[in-house]
Amino acid sequence: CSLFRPNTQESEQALYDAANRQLESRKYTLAIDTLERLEGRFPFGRYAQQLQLDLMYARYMSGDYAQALLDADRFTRLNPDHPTVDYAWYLKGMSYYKLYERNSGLTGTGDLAQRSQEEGENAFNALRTFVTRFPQSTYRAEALDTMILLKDALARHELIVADYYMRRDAWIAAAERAQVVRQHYPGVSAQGDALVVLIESYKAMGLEEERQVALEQLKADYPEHPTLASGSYKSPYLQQDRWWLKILTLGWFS
Amino acid sequence: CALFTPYEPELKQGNFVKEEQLRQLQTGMSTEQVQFLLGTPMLTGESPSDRWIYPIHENEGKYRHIIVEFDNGKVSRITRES
Amino acid sequence: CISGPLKEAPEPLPADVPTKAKLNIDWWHILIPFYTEVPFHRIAPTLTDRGILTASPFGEVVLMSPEGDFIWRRQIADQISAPVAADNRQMAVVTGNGDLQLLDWNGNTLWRTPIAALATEAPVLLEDRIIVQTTDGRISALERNTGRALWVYQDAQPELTITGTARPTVIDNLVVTGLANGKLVALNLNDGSPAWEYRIARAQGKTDVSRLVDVDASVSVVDGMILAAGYQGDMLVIEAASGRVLASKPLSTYRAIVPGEQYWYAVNDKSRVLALDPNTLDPVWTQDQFTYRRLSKVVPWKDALAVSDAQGYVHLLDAETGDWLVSREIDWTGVNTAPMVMGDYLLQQGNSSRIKRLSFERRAN
Amino acid sequence: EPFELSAITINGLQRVSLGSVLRALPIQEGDRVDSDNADEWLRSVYSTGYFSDVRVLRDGDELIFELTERPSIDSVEFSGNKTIPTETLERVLNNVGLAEGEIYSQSLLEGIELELERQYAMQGRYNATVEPEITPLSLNRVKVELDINEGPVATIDHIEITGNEVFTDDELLDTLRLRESSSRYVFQWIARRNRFGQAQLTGDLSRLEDYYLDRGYLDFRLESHQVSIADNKSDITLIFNVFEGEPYHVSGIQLTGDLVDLDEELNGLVDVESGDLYSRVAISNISSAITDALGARGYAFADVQTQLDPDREARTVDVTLSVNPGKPVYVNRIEIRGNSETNDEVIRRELRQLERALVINRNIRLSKGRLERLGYFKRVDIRTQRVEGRDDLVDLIVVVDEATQREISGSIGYSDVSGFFTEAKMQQKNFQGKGYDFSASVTVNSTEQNYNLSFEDPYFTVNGVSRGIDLYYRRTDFSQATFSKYATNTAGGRLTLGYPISENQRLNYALGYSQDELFLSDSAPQEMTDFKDANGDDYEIIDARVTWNYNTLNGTFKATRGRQMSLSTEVATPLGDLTYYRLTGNAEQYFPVNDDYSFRLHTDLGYGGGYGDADTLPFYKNFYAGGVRSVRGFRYGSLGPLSTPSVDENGDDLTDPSPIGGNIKVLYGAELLVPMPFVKDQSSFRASLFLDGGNVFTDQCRTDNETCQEGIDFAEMRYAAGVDVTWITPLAPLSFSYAWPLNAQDGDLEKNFAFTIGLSY
Repeated sequence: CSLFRPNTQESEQALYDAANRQLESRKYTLAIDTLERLEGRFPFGRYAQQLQLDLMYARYMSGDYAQALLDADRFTRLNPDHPTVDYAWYLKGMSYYKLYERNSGLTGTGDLAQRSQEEGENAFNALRTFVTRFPQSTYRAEALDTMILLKDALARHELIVADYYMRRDAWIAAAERAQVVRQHYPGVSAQGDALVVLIESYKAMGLEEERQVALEQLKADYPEHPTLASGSYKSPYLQQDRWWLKILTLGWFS
Repeated sequence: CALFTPYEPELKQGNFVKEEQLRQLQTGMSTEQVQFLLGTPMLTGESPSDRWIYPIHENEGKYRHIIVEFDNGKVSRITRES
Repeated sequence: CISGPLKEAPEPLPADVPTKAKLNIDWWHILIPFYTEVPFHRIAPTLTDRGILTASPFGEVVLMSPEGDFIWRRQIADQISAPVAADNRQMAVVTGNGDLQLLDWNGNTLWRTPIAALATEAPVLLEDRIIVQTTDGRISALERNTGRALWVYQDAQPELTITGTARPTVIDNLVVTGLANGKLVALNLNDGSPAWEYRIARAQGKTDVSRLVDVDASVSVVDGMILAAGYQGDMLVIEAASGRVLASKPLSTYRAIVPGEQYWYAVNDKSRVLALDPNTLDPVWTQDQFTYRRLSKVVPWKDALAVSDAQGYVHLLDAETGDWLVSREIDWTGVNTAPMVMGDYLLQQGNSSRIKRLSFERRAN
Repeated sequence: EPFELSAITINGLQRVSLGSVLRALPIQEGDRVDSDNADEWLRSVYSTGYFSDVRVLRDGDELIFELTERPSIDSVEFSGNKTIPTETLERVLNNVGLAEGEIYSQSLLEGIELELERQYAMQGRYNATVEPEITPLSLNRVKVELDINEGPVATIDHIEITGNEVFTDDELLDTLRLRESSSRYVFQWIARRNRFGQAQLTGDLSRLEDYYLDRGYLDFRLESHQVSIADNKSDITLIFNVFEGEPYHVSGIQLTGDLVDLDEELNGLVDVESGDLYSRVAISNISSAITDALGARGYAFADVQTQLDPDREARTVDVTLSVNPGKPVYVNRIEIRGNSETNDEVIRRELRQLERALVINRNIRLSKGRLERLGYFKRVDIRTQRVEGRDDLVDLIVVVDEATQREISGSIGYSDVSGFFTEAKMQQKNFQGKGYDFSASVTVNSTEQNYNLSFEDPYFTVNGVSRGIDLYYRRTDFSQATFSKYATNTAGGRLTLGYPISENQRLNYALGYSQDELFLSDSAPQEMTDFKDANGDDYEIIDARVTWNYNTLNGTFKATRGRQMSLSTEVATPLGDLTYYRLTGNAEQYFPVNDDYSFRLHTDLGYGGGYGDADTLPFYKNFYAGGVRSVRGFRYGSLGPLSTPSVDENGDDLTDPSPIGGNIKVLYGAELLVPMPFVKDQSSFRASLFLDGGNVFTDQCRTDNETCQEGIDFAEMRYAAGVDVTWITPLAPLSFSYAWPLNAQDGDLEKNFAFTIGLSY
């Protein structure tokens, strides 16, 4: 019943063109099958490296980020100086980013900065290597946008943890988390908030000199920060919740 | 009253420095000597290169700081703030 | 999960056991009161001019008359791990706790010395010393009247060995024995220095089991020739005086080669009985009715051959042709020692320390 | 003689890229090269490992490399492996480099065979053999097939110890993990301890040494040990030859080194004095007590060295413990990993260790226990990682493996309590990752319609005061299910505030209001009719409840270690129509046997009564016994005192007496948790063999009820044994138990089989 056997004379070219058509028409799972057949039959053909790139792209687009990540990583190892190896680096970074994005839960409402940052850091580092190693790559712009997004989420994570530590009177831990934001994530919108955390921490620890330095910096770099809205600096946070008031009023006031 | 105050685990934070280590600290010491004697300062502060802050958390929110200031690599001033 | 079948599983005896001879049990005793898990299975009787001397694994030494009446019984230790060695002066016992005791004939202990390992074969009593081989691969010589160690020979032991050791044989002033690492060694009796040694088997293969090369069979001596063989190795015929190898032939066995009137009898590791032509070492006949039943060494008995097996049976074969004459179950818990010829009778001790005297007569058909 | 290299051409490349070959070559186009160091070029290309043959020839001042690539592996297959699963074998091969797509080499394969046979020998399978089969395929690829024959398992036939005078063979054999096949060890067939394994042997050698050194025999030596196998290749004999020596006594014991001015506290920990028998375990207990004490003060990497100075003649030993506290170590950052559905704060707030603070090992252990008790995670690991370049800073990495927290289940099931039931239930633990527990459920069955809404925030305030709100409406009609002929409707709510009063103790205060309505059938027993005459048929109850709870279990659905106790008093206050009180208490303690088995003892006690103008507990607030959460094997509520039937006008009973529960509850039992056979992932299974016991009693007998006895009567206790399996899968939570009543008396209603199947989607 050779009727059902795939027609073996399909030439390498025909298979590759079929795969391209499927990719264009966004039928990614179909494209994956064709590319895998192409790889099986012509592992060293003309398109040996090219089909690997298409395969990882198809897997990425079909949501199989973990496999796309593995393919991209192996490609950068085996073909370090392939002309379009920059795409593999780029795809590795983006796959990590997509895995990080999954942390926002099924409904996508979860805040990335609240969840595990491991994939986020991997994504940021992979993209940074890509950007520094391939300055003229065509994907540079997309990578930079994603990096900004990542940097913002990672910085916000630091401040969320700092906020918790402030509510627990762990002022040293809160101050250090804010320092991480100032050193590792320059130019992020959260810089101002980091300074406010430092001001509050120094005040609580009685380090007046440090507090002044941080306040000057806030006024100089972020004059429009909400805490300065009323002309002079006003500590933004409620004194952390007075637990007995919260219990008596069953949560209305805290 | 006891029945309605929740148990607060008394969690330590900041540096742990012993009196006799403090006695050995004097001006003129190099940064390596201070690092070996007191360990790593837990608070980075605003000018970490020449002003090391060792925050010591007594209890109930009271802090006692040891601040070591350096002048081109040598300890110039030691202040104890309570 | 079930594991694979034992490759060398013994088949049960066929129903129609031949009756070319009649094997009857004259008398039998059981030395331990009830069947319990017996730690040592290699205890066999020793013939002495005062009677049959044997022991139970739980430390009782027993002297019996050839007709099976007890002459005396004495509890010597908690456990006894090997047959009792005796000569006209004293007797020597090795215990399960790693001691060697020398006793006089009415059972009083003369001295007791630790040998720091287990002995599964009887010590060898000599004029002024006692030779004992232990499971850790050592051969020690102890001074006869004090038990002080004179010399100890130790060779490297492989990780995994076959349970049990060879029993040293003393020829002129050479102690000849097999080791667990596949060597046959001859030591000078006075100082234990090696006179000569031969490699009977060389360990190859990948698993510990396939690399087993123990020479656990004691050597036999006939007309000044030493017959030795080991597992997965060669059979060697060595001239006792010179130590020269006269002949060798591949033969893998756990048991000693026993010279008979006409042939030399061997049991290979698949438990096939072979009658070897002494000149060519080629098998004249083979008897493979008892394959994989883990036979003991072959013991010529009158005009027949007696052999026991691990299932607890004693079989008789015709010495001339190897035909299977008769089989009989001696100890359902199993037998790990060879039968012992006592004149017209045969003594067989089983794992549960049952000791039986057998006699047989041919059927005229 | 050297020449100008004009060009390099490489032939024979298939899978490997030109770039990686050029980079491996020490020479480039344009160098001045000398042809007699050609073999160095060849070796550098060969060392990449991609090529089986490398040749170079010179054409003018051009170099031409002829390379043949090693075949790549197309597929690796196993056959005949039963005890070691294929994935484990693949993992062993992967990290040695024998996997699909990698380069194949013959030497690698021999290494693999040896490794696999060694793995089997470790499990006592001495006869295992591995036959490799290599089939070349087109395009320079090969197929690797490994045919494994595992062979029979070598089991231990006999273990002998020689040279032991002081301790008997049996005493020493009990300390070993390896056991003879015939030993009387109870769990013999489960633990397979008669299987010989090299790892267990090495463990046993040190256990034997420990046994002697812990009892003062400093001179103990293990002279030699032999492992031998019988000629049937499956019975193993182990022989240990020991030298005991004489027992030693401690002549002196002192602490040296830097005691960080904690001298009296640390010296106080030394509970061995001179003259005592030397014991290595006593000394190591002291040194770990010292390291714990130092650890609690921030010296996380403190270390205590023991020096022994024996005096052979006097059989005494002088012990010196030199204490090296090391530097105080601080936590730099705490990273939380694996929480893709839980917010960072929900985990961080359970930790008892702050950032930029001293490392306190005890607190880190506490934190792990607290996270496990949250019930949100299947597994929790906390590991410390050095900050490079710093010897006094570590980062804490908290890795959690989240369990399914969302359970929107509609289940149609059958349970012996209520026959067939349909239940729609939405339970969301860790709601939106914020740590709230929220559940709304509707249960409808023949005896009960139950609508329940509950919401709990465990961290209502930042330091752990919890607030819980429950609202419920329940219509029960017991006429079908049990025997008492009555029905109740109740609607109400309860507010609970929970206070942590120590690391694992909590105190909960609750205020509840409920509105109950009672319906009696005309043949209801006198207890019910008297109650109705006294209190009418609807009542408002305002109850106050105080519960104390102590919990150190290491999990919620499937704990294997720790203890849990709770005492609760529920008082219906005079503000309401009924005044009664109920004191209940339960406790359970786990005794882990090994990592698969755990033994559990549990008890559940209760007492209730009326106060003020009511002198008895309302009958519908009685405790019941029998059925799922009490003595399995008996119908729900079928045990305990019987009611006094009402009498019709000419004095004969309307119905026969039926169980009505009691105001005293005594339940207890034991359970052995066992791994579920034939299942790999045990985390969603809980299988156990149980023995339940207990009953309910009363001390409020009516005078005219002659069957009623007051007080607890142990003869009336009912016992049942059986097996219970709970399987929580996201798809279909199922619980099934089969029990055999052991001492059912006549009149008891047995119920062997109880199961509930849910279908959650």
